[in-house]
Amino acid sequence: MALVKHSKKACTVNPLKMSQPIGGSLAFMGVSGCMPVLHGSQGCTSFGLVLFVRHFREAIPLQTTAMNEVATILGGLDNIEQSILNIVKRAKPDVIGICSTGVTETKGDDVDGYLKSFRQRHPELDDLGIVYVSTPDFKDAFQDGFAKTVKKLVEEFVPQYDSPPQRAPQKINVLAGCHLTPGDIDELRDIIESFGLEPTFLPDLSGSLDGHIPDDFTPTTLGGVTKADISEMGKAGWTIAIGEQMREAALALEARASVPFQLFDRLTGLGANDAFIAFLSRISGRPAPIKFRRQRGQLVDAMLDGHFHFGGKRIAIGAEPDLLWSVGSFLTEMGAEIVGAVTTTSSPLLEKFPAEEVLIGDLEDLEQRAHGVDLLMTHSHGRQSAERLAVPLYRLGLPMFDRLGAAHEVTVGYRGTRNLIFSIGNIFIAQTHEPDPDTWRQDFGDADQHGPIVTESPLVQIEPVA
Amino acid sequence: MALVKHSKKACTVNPLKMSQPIGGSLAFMGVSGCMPVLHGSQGCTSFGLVLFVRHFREAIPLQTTAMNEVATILGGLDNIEQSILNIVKRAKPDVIGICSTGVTETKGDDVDGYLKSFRQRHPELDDLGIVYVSTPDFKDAFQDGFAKTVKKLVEEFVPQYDSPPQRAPQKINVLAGCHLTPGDIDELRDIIESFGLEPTFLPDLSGSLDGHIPDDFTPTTLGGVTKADISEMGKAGWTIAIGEQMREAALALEARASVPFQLFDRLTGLGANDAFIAFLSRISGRPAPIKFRRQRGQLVDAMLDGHFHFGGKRIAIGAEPDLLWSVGSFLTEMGAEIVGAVTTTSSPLLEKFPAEEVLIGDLEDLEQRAHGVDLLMTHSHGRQSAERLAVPLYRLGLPMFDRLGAAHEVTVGYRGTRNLIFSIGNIFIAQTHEPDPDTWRQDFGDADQHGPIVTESPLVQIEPVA
Amino acid sequence: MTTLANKIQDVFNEPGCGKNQGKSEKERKKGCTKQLAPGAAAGGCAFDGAKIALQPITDVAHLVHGPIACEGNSWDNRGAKTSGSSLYRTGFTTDIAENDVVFGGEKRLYRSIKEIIDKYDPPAVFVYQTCVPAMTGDDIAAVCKAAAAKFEKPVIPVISPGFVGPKNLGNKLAGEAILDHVIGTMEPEYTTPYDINIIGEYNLAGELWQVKPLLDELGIRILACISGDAKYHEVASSHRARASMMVCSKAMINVARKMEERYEIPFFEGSFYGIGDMSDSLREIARLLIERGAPAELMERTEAVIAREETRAWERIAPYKERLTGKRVLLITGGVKSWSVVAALQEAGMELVGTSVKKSTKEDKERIKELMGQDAHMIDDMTPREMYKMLREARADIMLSGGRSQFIALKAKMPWLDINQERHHAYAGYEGMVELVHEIDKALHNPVWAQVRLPAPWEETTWEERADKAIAAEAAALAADPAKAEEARRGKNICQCRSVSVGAIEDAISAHALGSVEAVTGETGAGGGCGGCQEKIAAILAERAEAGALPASKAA
Amino acid sequence: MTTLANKIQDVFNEPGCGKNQGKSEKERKKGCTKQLAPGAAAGGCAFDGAKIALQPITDVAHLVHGPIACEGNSWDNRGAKTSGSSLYRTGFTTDIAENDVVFGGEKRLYRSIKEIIDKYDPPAVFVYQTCVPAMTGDDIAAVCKAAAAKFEKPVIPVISPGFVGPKNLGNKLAGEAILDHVIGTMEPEYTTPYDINIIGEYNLAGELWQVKPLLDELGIRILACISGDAKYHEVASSHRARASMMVCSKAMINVARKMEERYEIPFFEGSFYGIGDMSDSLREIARLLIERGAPAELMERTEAVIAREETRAWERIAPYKERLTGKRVLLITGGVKSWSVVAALQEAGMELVGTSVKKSTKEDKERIKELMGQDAHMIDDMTPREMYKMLREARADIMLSGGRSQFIALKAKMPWLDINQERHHAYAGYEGMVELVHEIDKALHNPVWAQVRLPAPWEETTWEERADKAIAAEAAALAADPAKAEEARRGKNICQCRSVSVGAIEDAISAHALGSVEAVTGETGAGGGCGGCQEKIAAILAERAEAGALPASKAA
Repeated sequence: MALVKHSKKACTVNPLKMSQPIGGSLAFMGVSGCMPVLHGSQGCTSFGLVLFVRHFREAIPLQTTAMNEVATILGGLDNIEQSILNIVKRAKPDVIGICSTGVTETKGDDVDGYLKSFRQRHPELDDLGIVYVSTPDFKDAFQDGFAKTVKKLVEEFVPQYDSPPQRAPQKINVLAGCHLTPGDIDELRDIIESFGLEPTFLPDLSGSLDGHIPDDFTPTTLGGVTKADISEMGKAGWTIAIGEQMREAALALEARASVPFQLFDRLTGLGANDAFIAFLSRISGRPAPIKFRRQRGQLVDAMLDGHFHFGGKRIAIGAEPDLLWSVGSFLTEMGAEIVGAVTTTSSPLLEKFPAEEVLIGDLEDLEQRAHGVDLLMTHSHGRQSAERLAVPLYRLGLPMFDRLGAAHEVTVGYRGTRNLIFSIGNIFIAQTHEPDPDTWRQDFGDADQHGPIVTESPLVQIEPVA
Repeated sequence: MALVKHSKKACTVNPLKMSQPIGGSLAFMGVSGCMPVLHGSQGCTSFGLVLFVRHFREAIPLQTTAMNEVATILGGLDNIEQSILNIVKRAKPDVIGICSTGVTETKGDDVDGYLKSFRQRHPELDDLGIVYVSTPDFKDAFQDGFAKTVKKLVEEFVPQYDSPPQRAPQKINVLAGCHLTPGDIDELRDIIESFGLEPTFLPDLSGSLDGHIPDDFTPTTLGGVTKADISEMGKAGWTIAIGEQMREAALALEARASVPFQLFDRLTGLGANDAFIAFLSRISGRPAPIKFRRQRGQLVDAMLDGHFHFGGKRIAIGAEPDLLWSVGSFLTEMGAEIVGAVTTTSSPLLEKFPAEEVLIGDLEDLEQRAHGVDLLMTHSHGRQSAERLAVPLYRLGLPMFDRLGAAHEVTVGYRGTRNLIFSIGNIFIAQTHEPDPDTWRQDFGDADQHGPIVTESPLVQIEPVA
Repeated sequence: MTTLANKIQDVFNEPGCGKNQGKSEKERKKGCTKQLAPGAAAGGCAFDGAKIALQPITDVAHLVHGPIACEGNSWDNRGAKTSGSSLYRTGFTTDIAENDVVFGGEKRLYRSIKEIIDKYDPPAVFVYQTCVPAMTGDDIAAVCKAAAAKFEKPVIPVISPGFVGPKNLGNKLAGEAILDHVIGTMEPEYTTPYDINIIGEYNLAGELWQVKPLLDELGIRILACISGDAKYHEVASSHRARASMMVCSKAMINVARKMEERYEIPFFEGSFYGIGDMSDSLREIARLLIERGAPAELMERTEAVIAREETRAWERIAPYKERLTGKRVLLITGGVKSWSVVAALQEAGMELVGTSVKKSTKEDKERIKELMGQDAHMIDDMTPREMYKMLREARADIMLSGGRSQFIALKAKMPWLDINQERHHAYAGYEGMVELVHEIDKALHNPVWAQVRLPAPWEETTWEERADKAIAAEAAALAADPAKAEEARRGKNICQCRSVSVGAIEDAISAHALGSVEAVTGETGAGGGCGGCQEKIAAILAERAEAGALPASKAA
Repeated sequence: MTTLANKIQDVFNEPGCGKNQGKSEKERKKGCTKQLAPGAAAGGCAFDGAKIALQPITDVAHLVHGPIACEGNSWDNRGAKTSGSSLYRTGFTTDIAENDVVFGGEKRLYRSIKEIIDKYDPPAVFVYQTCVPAMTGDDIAAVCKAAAAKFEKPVIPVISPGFVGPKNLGNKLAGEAILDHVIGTMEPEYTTPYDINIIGEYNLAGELWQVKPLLDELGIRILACISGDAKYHEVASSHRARASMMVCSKAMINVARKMEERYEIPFFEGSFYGIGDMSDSLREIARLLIERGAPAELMERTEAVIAREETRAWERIAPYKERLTGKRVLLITGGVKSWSVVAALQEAGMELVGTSVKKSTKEDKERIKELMGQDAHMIDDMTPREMYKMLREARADIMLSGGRSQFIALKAKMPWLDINQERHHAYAGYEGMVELVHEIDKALHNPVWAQVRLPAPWEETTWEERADKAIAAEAAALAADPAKAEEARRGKNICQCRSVSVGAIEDAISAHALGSVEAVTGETGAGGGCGGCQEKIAAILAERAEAGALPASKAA
């Protein structure tokens, strides 16, 4: 159980946080035939674009309403109209996803209202999905923008049913939080499909940002969940929400179509995956396929082999709430101690986090808490801290611009958890320092410094099944 | 095309090679209910046991005929009998697999002949498989012992058919060379099964050494291919041999039961896997499942993203022939140059290897060839060389005793190849040295040192389909 | 805001800017901040440009006053290298919250400056204005002034919020900030007759260090590089240089010109890219210094170094000749640096696609610049099929371009080399040119291309074959139907920035009897964005003139 | 071979060896090389033992003469640490080929020695004989002699081929090799009254360095450690020490005893494991040195250091007490070191399972040793169900053992700590004991146990529940059928080395009226392997005696 604190500094130093609207635009990138647009000045888009390009090493669809000085004063509604029309002309999208920015929220146009009148004026675009999400830069963080956008996608595209619709019990909605990589989603799809279930992922980054080579380019997203798929989600048997951030979207789906939901606050770790497999087994009425039995055994074995190296290790993590929760909780299950935990925005999970304190802060705060740790875990911007601290850095989350394979990192499922143990355990092993004649006393210092470790047994948070 | 040389030294320094009989015993470990036995002094087994325990981090079944001084002089046939009887009594195995050692080959008992008389004297053991392989330590290497054992398993357990038996076309034999990890075999099983085919792996280390937690312990192997499975291999539609080392076993199977075979000398790399997928598609009559289309795209993308980091990189590899061929060929396809290639034993692939020279030698030879390389790749014993050379070490092959997850390394298939690019590419990225004001000329030296790189386009060796 | 507006106007009037010289008074007033097409625009903002221009000053704190997006989404992502302090790589931002938007963020800004000075004690703090506080009216100049007085430390306001325009404008506004607040505020410890400034060089990938050793050898001191690997005091005392070199990107032309105006420091435009250009730049530096009083023997020594280095470079390029002869290089860039490498590529035996350049005369360079400049924008909008078509028609073996076209080029399985600012290799000076040839060789001969071009096992035809077929079918369809062909011709976009088609331009020319590029721009907007299509508009005008439709005056 | 046979006999006669003292002349002749049960044996060979004993000498080349198996399968896998040269970690082997087997490998050996000296120039080369060249008759002693003469460098033959016996024998043969060829061949630069040898300590995980600083503080010099972190010249000049400590593993008792015999260096057996033992060892060292002429004040200083260190250690163990009180530790080891840690574990509040040890008196230690020594072998043969049963009955919370039982313990999801030679943590001296407690605490309280014990989602009962049920069923079956119970009781193996059951022993006692453990061993072989079951045999004898069957003479 952690004390949740907010940094008291006026100046953020070495930001951990990224802005809401680019979180929102990432969610849109998991929708098929979509053109995400930031309603702001062109720099807002340009920075987001570079960020995603460097992380995914892909061409990224992201447009701008190109607000200039005059437009910011007069209001940006004209720019929205022109953007939509230009994008339709050039890219023929199925969906245009618009996130506001600080620039446009400062004035505060009624975009939703405006879009209604736009719809009336442009009946020829009735088939075009237009989703607008309010995501001011000066509030909340990346994860919030992502979550709001997923919720808005549900509200826009899933019909409101007066009475619960006929269900297809094998159809499963999976609301996938922004802490999941395309690789994670691929892994989850494999797992869910093994139970004979048919998952619809919202959003589905695995089809769009997994680095495949398309046959031809489109300027919009390629792959991802279609508007039509989303509109059918009300008829699914269950909704699985992955990450606390997806609760609001799951509730929205429940409200519109009475789809029951189960939230998994993480899928990293043994108990967490046991609960997931048990749930899939129950809703599908099928036993767990043999491969999961073997994978579970392999994970337990890896935990046993690995625990020698994790026990008592001191780790500092900087990550958005759901990712912090997933990875941090699991690491404490392996015997490590989270001595520094910094995150970007609030979440009900934070106070349950197995550390003394969780700080909503920046990488300067993390660096202060990371002196003498065995491992620093945060996104690629942690590289400077790691160098100054002379500790290894495990790159976690977005952006990961200085390593290959960001989209294919897998930390969910038995197998993903197993491989995470190997990756991190091998860092610890590589760091093992050989004893030498002069370190006999420093090697194992005073009791108050290296004394009993106090790790709480972390909880696997499982939502009661409706 | 490489010049194949043998080290001329009298003294082997820092061995790369391991002995034949433990190679043979590893093959036996992929047979279900088997107790591998080294026919030699107890030290032979003890060293092998420690080696495998440290690599797989598993309890390893391996027994000894416990030859002492007197027995070595009088001959070891009695010890074989006692071993078999003791093992039967204690472990109730389905198969006992015996490999000879230097100790017993120096005198040179007629073990095969003796085993015939043993069979006559012990009809109660008719159901017990007993396989003896001649694997003197003072000849050949680990890979050879493995290959000979697989061939002998075929000869012992697959019946000789006078006319070709009725085939089950969906049944596929997979002869899996010792360069494949349990993880590789799992991956290959998934791939082959996706085409509706039913593979039988010989040997099958994925069931026995993958680190799962069994419900109860047996002193023999647990999992692996059964004696009954092997005896059915003559009825399979095809044999897929993976690794040149498996050619003899494939030929033996063809000779006994006319099973046609296709040899894949490697399954690391794009073209190699294209050939594999095309072959599976052809023999199954099914198109490649969509997931391979996506995985192929992801691999091509990874190759494109990765080639910036591989191009012109200088790599030294020490590995057994089939592993050297698999990984080395692929690395040159990525634009790297193999400046040092050392292996343990002869193979027809060596002279086709894309390097100037392949040396059958040791890690001292490799170290001499590795000055100034960007990466050293060999088993864990390369750690001392890497430290002296101050270059990174990628642990390749067996033993890998100083890292977790040896059994789960996957380098086959589109996905395995993709992940290999990430793993190695990220080592290169991590090694990138920042420019500084003083290195402007050293940074890019003389033309003869950093001049045009000469990489030959490596061949993907595909056996013509019968 | 008035100050900012004036600054912007001032920058638009920049007499050093070639583009401005061609504009009418009215157009100059409009400046570069015309509305870009919403939903069809790309590129950074003025804040981005200002940060790019000044962040290479290594020992100061760069504080971004704005919401998290402006710094949080982008920090520590630029390749400017340092030989000293790493403070410039630390991300500082006020990360303003809703409260600051409602009640103003000046207090937070002031406290942020204080925290930075308390914790990091830099020689100066640069404060960057962004859109939101500019809209809410935070007077950052006043806050900086107050903080500077209170903490007795320079606190420099950089007023360049994103919405005022594109990156280029931000570069120049950054220049104004240091002209107003930094340059001339300190004195160098000593001066020499060999002191120069280098303006507009950012030491990306350490390129300055490929040049500096030669200057060192000649006894020429870089008093200040603005701003690559610079320290604050160097920039602050740069007004004592004898001469300046402005690297040809023109990003900070206003700084060079105003330093000449204010401090009588003559400057020339030069480039470190390409062997000939590098030699020319060394000569120019020597010439200017000698003019300003350095001993004449400097020129002899300079020529000796040039001769030695050129010989060395050509010798090192020679071994690649055999492997590279006949290889066709497609150069695509919106910038102005890549054309200077042409000579080196030709010396290594390569051909530049689409030109018949035999020797790298100034004229040839101009032609390449012309050709490539126009296509700069276009490439981003190409489908792979179009890309493939272009590459096939050009029979190019490798493409050199900025990072933005990277993925398109790679997915078209085309060898590609990064020559923009995100590249990891340094290509400046003599060493850099050899490195470039080496890198091209490496990229071209990487066996990976043979691999990635393999058809997938489930494909009966390759992607390229299908593209060929589709292209042929389209061509046939157009050939069969002249009306459709004409429609296609007229539908093609000329100006990517403003989305203006051939047809629209032709119609405008006809309807309004337009005779100059300026006139076309005024009427249709085409050519008013990046300007890359102005030559194409001129070509249309010329064609119409030839066809006798109207008299055309050739555009600049 | 006669030399080797003599050596082996010599070692078997070792009067320093407690085991031998209990043997008859005839049994001693048989020595330790009796046939192990083929197909049911485990453990290393004599070559392995010799290598373990000598490889810690860091600056020499260790050359293994044999096929690749002997070195190639095992090199650089031991944990002896060095403060100087790393040459000892280099693997040298003649890697003999078929030719060498047929025609003899002496020439290859000679050339190998030459290559090593040419390339690595070590102060000496140690040459290890292995089975194959021993069988083919390579005279390595002669080759070593010739090479030593030719290259003017010590070349030491270590004649300990694998088939002559187990590891222990190899340890002693290695001792003979250095007694014959190394010790006494050089002189120290100087001597002091405080010079000691430490024999049988290998500096695994750097444990020597947990002891050495205290000796340094006391002014006591380790003239030679045989062989941990030793240099060749130290071992060669170790005959000038005033006293020796033989660490209690007894691995090289022959070295200690013969050095006393030859050089009058008194020795004592001591241990660095356990706080009390460590203190005793320091006292003994001081006492012996004083006896040999060192000033008496050494003892005062020693006591002061002991008092300080003990206080410090107990204080550092105290904080763990709350967390560890009542935790039950199961100690399993075939070696003799782990029992010395009992006091520290008890001080931290832990209980030793299966004993009622309250204070760590010498008697208690003996009892633990007795108890655990017997189970050492057994554990390797347990199924997880048996393991679970044992753990459940013992209600143990953690198991301490050697690496061989690691996987079985872990798969039974039992916290486990490595206390054998492959461990990565150093547990010697005062520091080591605190480290041990810390590691136990870490292992015990690792939340991973709660995780791995979770039942799989597809299991309706846990593995443990099923085991409980099976155990109960078995017990019920046995209770219901006395004949079956008796069969089960008699079928249980007592001697794991020779596979001898309770029934076989009981029958032999009855049939031959055996009265001593030796007699039982002579008749059945039981107890003739590792000797771990001798107490159990004695217990059977005692039981039979009590039952009035036969008079029993208690075994040693």
